[in-house]
Amino acid sequence: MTEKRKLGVFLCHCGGNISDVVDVKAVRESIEKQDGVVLATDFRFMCSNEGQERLQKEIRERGLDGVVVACCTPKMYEDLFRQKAEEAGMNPYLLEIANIREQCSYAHRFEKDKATEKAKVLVRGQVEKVRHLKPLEVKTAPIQPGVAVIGAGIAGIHASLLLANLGHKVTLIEKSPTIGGNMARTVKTFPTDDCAMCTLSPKMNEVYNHERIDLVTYAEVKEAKRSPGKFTLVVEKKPRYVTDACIGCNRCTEKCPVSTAKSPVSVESEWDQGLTKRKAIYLPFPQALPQLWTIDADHCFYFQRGGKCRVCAMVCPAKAIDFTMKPERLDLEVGAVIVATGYQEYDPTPLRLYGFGREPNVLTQMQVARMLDSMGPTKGTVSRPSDGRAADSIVMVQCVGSRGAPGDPLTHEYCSRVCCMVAVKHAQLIKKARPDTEVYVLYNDLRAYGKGFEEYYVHSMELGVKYVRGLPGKVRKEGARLLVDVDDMLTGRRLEIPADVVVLSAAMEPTPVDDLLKSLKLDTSPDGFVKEYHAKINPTETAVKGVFVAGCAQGPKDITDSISQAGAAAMSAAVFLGGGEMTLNPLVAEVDAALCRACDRCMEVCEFDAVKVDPEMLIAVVDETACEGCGKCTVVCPTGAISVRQFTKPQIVASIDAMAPMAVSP
Amino acid sequence: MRYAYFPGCVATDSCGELDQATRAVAAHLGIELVDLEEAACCGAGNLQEANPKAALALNARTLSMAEAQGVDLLTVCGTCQMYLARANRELQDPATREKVNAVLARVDRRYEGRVRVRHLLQVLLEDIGPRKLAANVRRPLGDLNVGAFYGCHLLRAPGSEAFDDPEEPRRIEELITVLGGRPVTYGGRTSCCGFHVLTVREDLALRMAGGELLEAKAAGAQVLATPCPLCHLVLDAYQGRAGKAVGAQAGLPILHLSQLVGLALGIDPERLGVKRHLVPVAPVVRALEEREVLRA
Amino acid sequence: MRVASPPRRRQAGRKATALGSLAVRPDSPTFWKEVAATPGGEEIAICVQCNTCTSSCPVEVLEPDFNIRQLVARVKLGLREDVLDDPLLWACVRCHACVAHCPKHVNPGEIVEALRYIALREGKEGPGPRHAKAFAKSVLQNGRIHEAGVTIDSIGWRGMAAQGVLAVQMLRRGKAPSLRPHPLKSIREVQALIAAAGEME
Amino acid sequence: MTFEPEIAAFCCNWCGYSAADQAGAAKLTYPSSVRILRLMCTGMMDPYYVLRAFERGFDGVLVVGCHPGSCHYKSGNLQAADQMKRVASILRALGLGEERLLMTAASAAEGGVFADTATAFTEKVRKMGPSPLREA
Repeated sequence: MTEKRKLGVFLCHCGGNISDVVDVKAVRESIEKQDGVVLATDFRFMCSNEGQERLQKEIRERGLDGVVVACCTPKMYEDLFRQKAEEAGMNPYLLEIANIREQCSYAHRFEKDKATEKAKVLVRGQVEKVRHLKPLEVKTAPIQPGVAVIGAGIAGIHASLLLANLGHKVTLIEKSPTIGGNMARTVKTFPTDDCAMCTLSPKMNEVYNHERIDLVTYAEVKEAKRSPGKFTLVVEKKPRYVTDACIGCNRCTEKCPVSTAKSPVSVESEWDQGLTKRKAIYLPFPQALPQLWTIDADHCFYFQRGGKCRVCAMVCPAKAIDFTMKPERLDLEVGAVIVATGYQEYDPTPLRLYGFGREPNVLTQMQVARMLDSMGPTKGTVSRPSDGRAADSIVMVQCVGSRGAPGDPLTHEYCSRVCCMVAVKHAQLIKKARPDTEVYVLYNDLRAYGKGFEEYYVHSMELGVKYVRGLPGKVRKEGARLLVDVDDMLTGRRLEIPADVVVLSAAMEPTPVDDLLKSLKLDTSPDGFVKEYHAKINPTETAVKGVFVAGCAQGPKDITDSISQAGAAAMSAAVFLGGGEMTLNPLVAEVDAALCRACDRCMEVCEFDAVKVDPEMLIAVVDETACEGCGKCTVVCPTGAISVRQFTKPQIVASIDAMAPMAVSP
Repeated sequence: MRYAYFPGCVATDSCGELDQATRAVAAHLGIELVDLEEAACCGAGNLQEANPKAALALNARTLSMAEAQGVDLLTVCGTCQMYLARANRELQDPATREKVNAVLARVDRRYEGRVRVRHLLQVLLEDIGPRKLAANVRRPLGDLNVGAFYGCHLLRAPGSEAFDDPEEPRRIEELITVLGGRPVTYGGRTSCCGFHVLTVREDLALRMAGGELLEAKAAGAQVLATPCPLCHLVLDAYQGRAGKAVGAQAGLPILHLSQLVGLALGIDPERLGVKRHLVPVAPVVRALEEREVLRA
Repeated sequence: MRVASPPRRRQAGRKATALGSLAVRPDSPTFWKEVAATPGGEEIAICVQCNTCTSSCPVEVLEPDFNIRQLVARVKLGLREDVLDDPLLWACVRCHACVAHCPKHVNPGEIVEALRYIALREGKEGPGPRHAKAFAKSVLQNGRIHEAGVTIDSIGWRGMAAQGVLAVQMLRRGKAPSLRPHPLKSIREVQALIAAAGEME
Repeated sequence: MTFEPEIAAFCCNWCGYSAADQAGAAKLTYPSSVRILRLMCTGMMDPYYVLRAFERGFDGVLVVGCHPGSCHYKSGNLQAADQMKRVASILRALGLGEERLLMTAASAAEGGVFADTATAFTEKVRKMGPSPLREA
């Protein structure tokens, strides 16, 4: 039996909104008789200062240990009244609202007596519930300081800088030997035509030299476990076999036998998207950060052919080569994680009609970006890989691998957003460099939707770029050149466009990070990108508290949007980390250890990875930093061990009974 | 090496020589052909448009005949391969198969979906195999420039993408090489001969065929090899009218794969029906006979 | 760059009104649903008009008025009679190049199949329907195609005469298709099957 | 006096309850015998509450959650739908008939949907008459 309670009920007139319909006096008189109710009073405006003072006075004087305020929807003043009750010395979570305005007087204003009757029922229901409430403490939990940013593209770099400048300790983890990501490989950025490296390298240097950013390159997150207020990451740093003594003289790369004419092994340069070969010991690109050479053990003769070849070690003046380096394992504890793993370019080989992979002169936009780079493989001119001749006629094809059929495993159904502007950018860069080059862009819908995009698109027309509305039927060979069959909707003519080079605007697809996402318990949306908490209202957080997403990892976007999203993700992370403490929502699940049979049913239904069975104790433990209080677990738990505070079975059953026609006193 | 033989309609009527040649080649290579005299027409797209359900039922009946013999179905025509393979794919779905079997039951037949529909080209290259074929060559094609004309349906029949790349096929070229010939490639080898609009828009068919013939001629082809009697009919019988439509005669003899293989194997040209062609094949036959190698 | 198609003639197949206007009214907005319910037309709704099909079409190069993308667009817009009465609906050679290349797997070639099925069901006239009916008649009567019969039914004796010397050449070489049809011995079975197939839902 | 069915309406805080609030704010009416109980999510809707409501004399039980895909906790409403299907079979077994239980959805902006659903459901239960478990 619950012990003797001193409950107070405060009925609000709401200036007539309630009292014009509900006979407040009758409700008060019926409630007074209820067991445990030591006070039932009413007032014109409970939410006014005077109303609040009355509430506090009664709580203090009568030592009330439970209050029901019958007024408007709890969404309006529940917090206010609870705060006032706390100031008066009563535990705020012993106060409940009875909604007798929106859900009573407003809705039944033509049936005054029925509304009064209903008001009695609603108040009685809440009184019975309050009788079963327990006081709750609002706890706080420490949050591990520090943020891990996974992926050092423009998004990861920007988020890291903002957080570090805010004073947070950031660990920036990058899989490839250098930071910079895809942006560093694009020659210029639309629509401003800024040189990509000029805008990016200052940020790269700032990240590299920032005392609060710990840069971990050539490293992958092997495992990421979440525990209350903390993420424990296991990072494996692959060995570069080159020590810090390296002075960057490049002799090792010059002498390395791999990918030379006679070499049995040759490696396509990832940086140049396969246009050139690279040695086993290499620096991805001149402004790479950190400025450290790396030995690719998969292709290096020393590792692959019995350790005989030591050419690089012999020629190295700084003796910086060390074949004995081992992978390093780094254990990292952080409060928040930002996933900024970016995108990779779609491989158009499955689309046989375009001939990528079969015809050497069929390229992708990223390969053309590398060609347009003055330091790139072709020193800035787009030329035919078959014979190196500069291309006089270039045909670009849009939507390659994007806007595909639903459920088609070979292509993506989404639009990759940026390829139209990339094509316009490359087309006008080519026209500026070699004006008499013929450039055609074959498109379905040219999507120049952003700020300055239309002007950029129209400017390219002024430079003589030709736009053909229609995707091609086939790219075929005609002697040394290619021939593109396309029907142009604008002129209604069927064209056969001779082309030295055909450029496919290939889709953006997510970088393969399935293991990382699995260990972070993140799911992906149908298009394969990281699933944000809510596509419209919350695109930077994820379902896992403390994990944020930024940049192309969450979906195709251009550099501008990546930076804005990185800023938002950084701010969300900063807010989440707060002052190192996290106030916990008290209305979450808790486990009665005596009843728990460790059957895992709660764990199976929990969407927020918030409950786990402790292997030693064999009792389910709720991680109050992750639990959202939805209560799914309470329904599947066979013994009723787990319940959500203030929504326990006894409390809900009490209000059902109180409101039921055959009211049975508890 | 036993197949249910489905020659189709044109290969046993106006192009009867192709049925003759196929039987001669099969006998020569030890392939047993089980005749399906009672098999109905594959629909060739026309019946699929006029009465799709009947087309599916008739093809299911043909497939059930082959299944009854426990053998795969051999076609020698691109269009038959397309529509029989398409029906076969639809019949892999259990619900559709049950529906069709309910109809087949009226004529006490049933199809379980176990038959594979295979074209002569697949059988020659995959089941017989290049080595055995080469060993049987008595008249190597020598320095004869042979152009392949794939036509459209064989490349786009369901399941054909596993056998050959529909955009840049090379299987007929492979066959020509195995037979000792010199394959010649040209742009039009994978486009369409226009047979299916011959009675509706003959001008289109003639201009298509005419264009492709000239392209093959320009590429140096001396004879064309095609896997389909419909292309064979248009390219050979209508070559004169096609030439008029595009203003130049190609004068290219046309051989169906069965005839090309037959000649290479040393089979008597009479039995390959080359006399029935409108564009004389005699010069090709003479060139081959001079270099005939009488192997033991 | 060679422009492959000749200048555009008056849109064949479009009926001019008394005043000579070629304007058409979108008279049946749910026409696309009807096509989507017909075998082959299932995926018509998601065509985004990217024109890959027309760029792959061997007919459009020679007959610019036949534009498969435009045909699909006319269906989606609801121009039912404009599509079903168009003689060019029968100019498609069924080569399936468009089906192979369509990025959305809308199978434009099979949409033509569906449209022809609807046109035949509604008794449309013209060389195309005539050939289809002749073909179906031959299958019904012989189980297989009697080439001579189908050709004569399709293009008539006047059409045969227009073949000129071809018929004679084929006769001389014994290549002429047989004038007498050879129905299958089991033609009854075929006819029963065709009838039964009709009831299959 | 016509029979006034008593309905227990379990509404989720984010959608159902807000829809009821919006109905009131828009001055839409629905029968007063609909008694609303607030849950944080229909995911915590336990079959026991339905049985308890009927045992205590309610003539009908209404569960109003979020539309699929817009649950604040991702899939609470989906679990509720499964649970309610299970309890419907129990109601059938008890002879109460599953029509006395309705699981539906109304977003925070669909006050009208809430009012109409509440009215229609109450009418349906009125036609079915009082719950067999009710004393005379």
